Amino acid sequence: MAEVYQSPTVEEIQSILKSEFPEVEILETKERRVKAKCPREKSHEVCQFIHDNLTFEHCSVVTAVDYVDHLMIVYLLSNYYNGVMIDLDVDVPDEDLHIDSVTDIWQGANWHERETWELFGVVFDNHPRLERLLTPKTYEFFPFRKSYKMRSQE
Amino acid sequence: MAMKYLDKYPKNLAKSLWIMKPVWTAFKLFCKTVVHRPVTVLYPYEKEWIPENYRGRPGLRFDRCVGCGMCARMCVTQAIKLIEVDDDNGNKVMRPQVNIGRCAFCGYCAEYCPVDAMTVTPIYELAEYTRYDLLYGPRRLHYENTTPGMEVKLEVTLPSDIENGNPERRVHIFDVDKPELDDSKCIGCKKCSKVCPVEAITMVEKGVNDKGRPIVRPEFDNAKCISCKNCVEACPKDALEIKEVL
Amino acid sequence: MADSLVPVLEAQEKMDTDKMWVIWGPQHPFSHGLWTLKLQIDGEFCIDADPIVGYLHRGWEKETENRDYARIIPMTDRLCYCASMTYSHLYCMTVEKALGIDIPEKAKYIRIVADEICRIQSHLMWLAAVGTDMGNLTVFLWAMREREYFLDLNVKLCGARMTTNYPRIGGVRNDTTELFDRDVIRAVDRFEKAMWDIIYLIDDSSVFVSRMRKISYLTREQCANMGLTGPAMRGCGVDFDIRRDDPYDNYDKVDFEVPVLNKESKVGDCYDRYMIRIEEMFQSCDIIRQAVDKIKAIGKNAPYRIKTPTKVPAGTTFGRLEDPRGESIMYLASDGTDKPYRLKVRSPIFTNVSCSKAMCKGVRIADVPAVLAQIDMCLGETDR
Amino acid sequence: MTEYSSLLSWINFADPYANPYTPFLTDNLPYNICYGLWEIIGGFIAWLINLLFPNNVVSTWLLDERVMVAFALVLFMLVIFIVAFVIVLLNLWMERKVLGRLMDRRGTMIGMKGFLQCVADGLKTFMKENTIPSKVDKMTYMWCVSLIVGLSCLVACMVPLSNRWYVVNYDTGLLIIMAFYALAPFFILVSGWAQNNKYSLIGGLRAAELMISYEVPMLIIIATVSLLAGSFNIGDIVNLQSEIWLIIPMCLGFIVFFFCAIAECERPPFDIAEAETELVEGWQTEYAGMKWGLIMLADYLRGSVSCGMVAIMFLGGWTIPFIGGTALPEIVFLIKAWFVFFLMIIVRGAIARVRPDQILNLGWKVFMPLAVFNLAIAVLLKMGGFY
Repeated sequence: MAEVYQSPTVEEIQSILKSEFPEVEILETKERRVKAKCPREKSHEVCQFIHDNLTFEHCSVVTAVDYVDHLMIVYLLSNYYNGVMIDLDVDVPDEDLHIDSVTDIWQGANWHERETWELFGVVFDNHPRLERLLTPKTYEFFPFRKSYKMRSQE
Repeated sequence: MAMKYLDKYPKNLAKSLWIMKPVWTAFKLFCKTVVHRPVTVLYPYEKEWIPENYRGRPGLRFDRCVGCGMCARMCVTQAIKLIEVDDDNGNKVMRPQVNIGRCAFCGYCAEYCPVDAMTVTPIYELAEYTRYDLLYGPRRLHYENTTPGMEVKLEVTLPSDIENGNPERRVHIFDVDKPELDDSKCIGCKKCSKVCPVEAITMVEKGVNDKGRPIVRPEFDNAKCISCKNCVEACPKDALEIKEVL
Repeated sequence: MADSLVPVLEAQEKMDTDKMWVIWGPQHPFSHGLWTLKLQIDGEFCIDADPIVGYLHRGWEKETENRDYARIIPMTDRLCYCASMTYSHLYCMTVEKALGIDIPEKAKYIRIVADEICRIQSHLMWLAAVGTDMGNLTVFLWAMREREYFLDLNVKLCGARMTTNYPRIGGVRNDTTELFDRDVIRAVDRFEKAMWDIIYLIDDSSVFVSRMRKISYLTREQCANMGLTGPAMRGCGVDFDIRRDDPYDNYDKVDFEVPVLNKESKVGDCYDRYMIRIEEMFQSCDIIRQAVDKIKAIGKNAPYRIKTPTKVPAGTTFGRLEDPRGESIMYLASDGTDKPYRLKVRSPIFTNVSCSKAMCKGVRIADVPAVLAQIDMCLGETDR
Repeated sequence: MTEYSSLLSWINFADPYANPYTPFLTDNLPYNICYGLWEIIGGFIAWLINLLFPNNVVSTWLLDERVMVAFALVLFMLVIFIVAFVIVLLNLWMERKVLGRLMDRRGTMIGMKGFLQCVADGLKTFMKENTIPSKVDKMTYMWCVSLIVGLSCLVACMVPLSNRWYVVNYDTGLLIIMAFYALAPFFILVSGWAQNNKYSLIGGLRAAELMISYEVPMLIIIATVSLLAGSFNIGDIVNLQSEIWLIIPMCLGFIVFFFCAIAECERPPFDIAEAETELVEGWQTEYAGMKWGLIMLADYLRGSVSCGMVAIMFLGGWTIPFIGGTALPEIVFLIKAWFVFFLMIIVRGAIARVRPDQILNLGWKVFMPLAVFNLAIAVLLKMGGFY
């Protein structure tokens, strides 16, 4: 495997990601920020690479945005050595809401994934404990989807 | 820059196996508070000083209010509702009524009031026996000791001013944004002129159309306009739009 | 591993003793708010913990999709009553990033002052909670007394004690009021003196220190991997502070130290996590002094709030800020209207409380409040 | 006519003066007060009845010496209890005020500088509904409260306030007080089990753990003191200190006994049995209303006993060195006891709750050797002929 970078700069991240994963699309780079897009099948592999080789030890956020026809899973990953953050977007089609869990890479993603599942209905495969966290256990709908209207929105 | 606390602590454990210092510190404060008064105040009898910009319940200066409904629109919790009341001359006017039970005390009504009729007041003792008593009508909202310091100014600097090297100029946000008419959409229904609280809109005849009927178009008196967006909301054809000046 | 309890636990496992689940909460004196901690205990030792949150879930993020941008700011105050200023700041910063605008210098420094006041008062609230959790009410009341002076500063600044509603998109609500500089410096000076009384009460007391020392060891790798952030993380050797390493507003122009302990050993205990916060309060005082000087230098008539468009262009962006409790992030997806399409809040406590299993493992029951006090529980932002 | 006097022989009183430990001797002040009081009250009633029915037997019976003594005894019990109760209320008031000032607040403010707050609290708990959880072991649940409160009242009444204000003047007075005093943790353990609640169970177990850690050094200190005095009689121990207080030769013993006394009445920082943040209220979790109020009262009764014991054993009781007895020895004693209680409050305000294992360590590794060392000093002193 490639060498380990402890504190990669934005340019390094860009070039390394491009060379290692041609599927990954770098959308935007700013100061200390990289925004990338990744196909769903590769997401776990890319995350593992970012954790192991680019030393992104901390997964800040796993969340989703509901774009009605598809859901966008967002990973915000941060490096503790230089403060660079990667915003990794993964599109999940609405018909097949499955994505690999990254809990085995970052334990901190555990609750974020649980929360995303209960609010959006994205199933994280291989998650150790995909249960409802914030909402009551009796809920059978996913309240943060755009299809779920609040009383004041009706 | 040095660490103030971490330079002295942690001490080594053998030295800190000792409880005399905390006991002595506590005893010192005991002696101090026996001689002087403790810092607490006897609340119903003594009260702490509060500045005049304190955000208690909203206050209303009835004579200044124009009934534009900006407070009701900006209210975060929908606590404000416009109700019809008699003014001093016996005319029916729309004035805000505040449900203190819902109020979040954010001060937005005072901040976004175009004429500074809404103010914040330093009244925070608002307990009542029934929920109905929590409804503050326009007259009840009046607070006699209103000072200029209780007004919340919404004065901003335009980014264009900063670029032009004139950063000290501050404008009231309601002085710059004016409604603009999309002439092709307008049907001349006069709704905008009816809802305008300051009568800044006059309907002007601009010739006749094909059928010989007069074409009526609103005309805005920018000096009077307080950019409250009532006309924009009332327009049935979305012909009006607030043009933001930046 | 420096954990001295491991052999004890192993010995107990061989003894085949009965294990018992004790459920703490949702209404329990140690839980500052509504949450449940299920503890599996073996004699006096905790061997497993399972935190349950969600009693306060209000659908905050969904609710924001229904409001225009300006009317979300008072809602951000309600995320956490102690860190209301930082959350409003974070929200405004995120929207400003999405709008692509730069706010005036003066507003940046005022925000720094407000943020650090908020940090000090939040840490004092935490210190008070530590006092009660350890069974000493004196610390609680002394810390609350100090906190009151900073809440008074909030009142002078914006008219409210806790739900400040002060930062605005494009600046701050109002300029600093008359004599605010003087009041801030006075409050900070007297705080730095008065704080030593509380420190004598805690750090010179063998009881306090021995209760926090040598329990609940966490390694650097664990912290980073589990997502434990904030002072708790810095006590365990992670040398990272968003204010310094990923600066926002004008934090790169003020000079301050980030207290980090156990940089070499990379293992920290409960007492290390405690000490970081105390030092952070002193550092905040320094930051406040510098920022107040800068505000004075900028002058009275400088702009403090600029006008911003009400509609945010489509796209996604996020802001990141060092909350008193850790790393908080707001992720904003906008669609070109005047209402956010999705606003996600990453609250530090939400992740920190999920680490309570690792923190509680192997400690005695009597230590659990002391250990969990170090993550400074706040349920408003956890459940959102 | 003479048959009427046989009424007295139906109710067969033992002769009080035949008992060598009788409190009804002339030097017992509360008893003398009660006797005098009953002479007035009983005499008035007898006179009243005699006025209505001249030469009746009830008046004669009331004025009989033995009957007078019996009624005076009832009054005596009341007086002793009420005095102990008022002392406890004063303790409670002092704790609230001192703790308040120490924390930079005012403490209670209702009536007489906050003294009437205790009365208000007592009334409030009295008004509360008597709730008993459905799954508790009702018998033990109820009985434990009675026993804990009863024992505490008994001990509080048994502490003498001076050489003329006491209940019994046994030769083994100190031992008996300590024996009754040490009984309560057993009932705490039982009641913790009876409540069918995990918090209470842990609390009860901790009470037992607490007891085994402090009881032994405490008894060693008591043995040391009685060794010096040559008797368990409280009066002898006080007389021993007529020239020099025992705190000076035995300051180690004083420190150990002071902390053990705090632990004995389960006051913070040794309140691990009811540790609030961990165990809600520990073994008191399921008690509500008046039961809880009585338990709190018992706590403070035991607190006042602890202070009294420290004052008797180390601070010279009701005597002042070189002056000896004063006109009001009770007040001297109470001032000393309140000073000890004041120290306890300061300690409570200054330090945090100690962990159970730390208490065990403290009891067996620190207090126990210190107590034994103290005993050695006492033996040396005794051998040197100082005592």
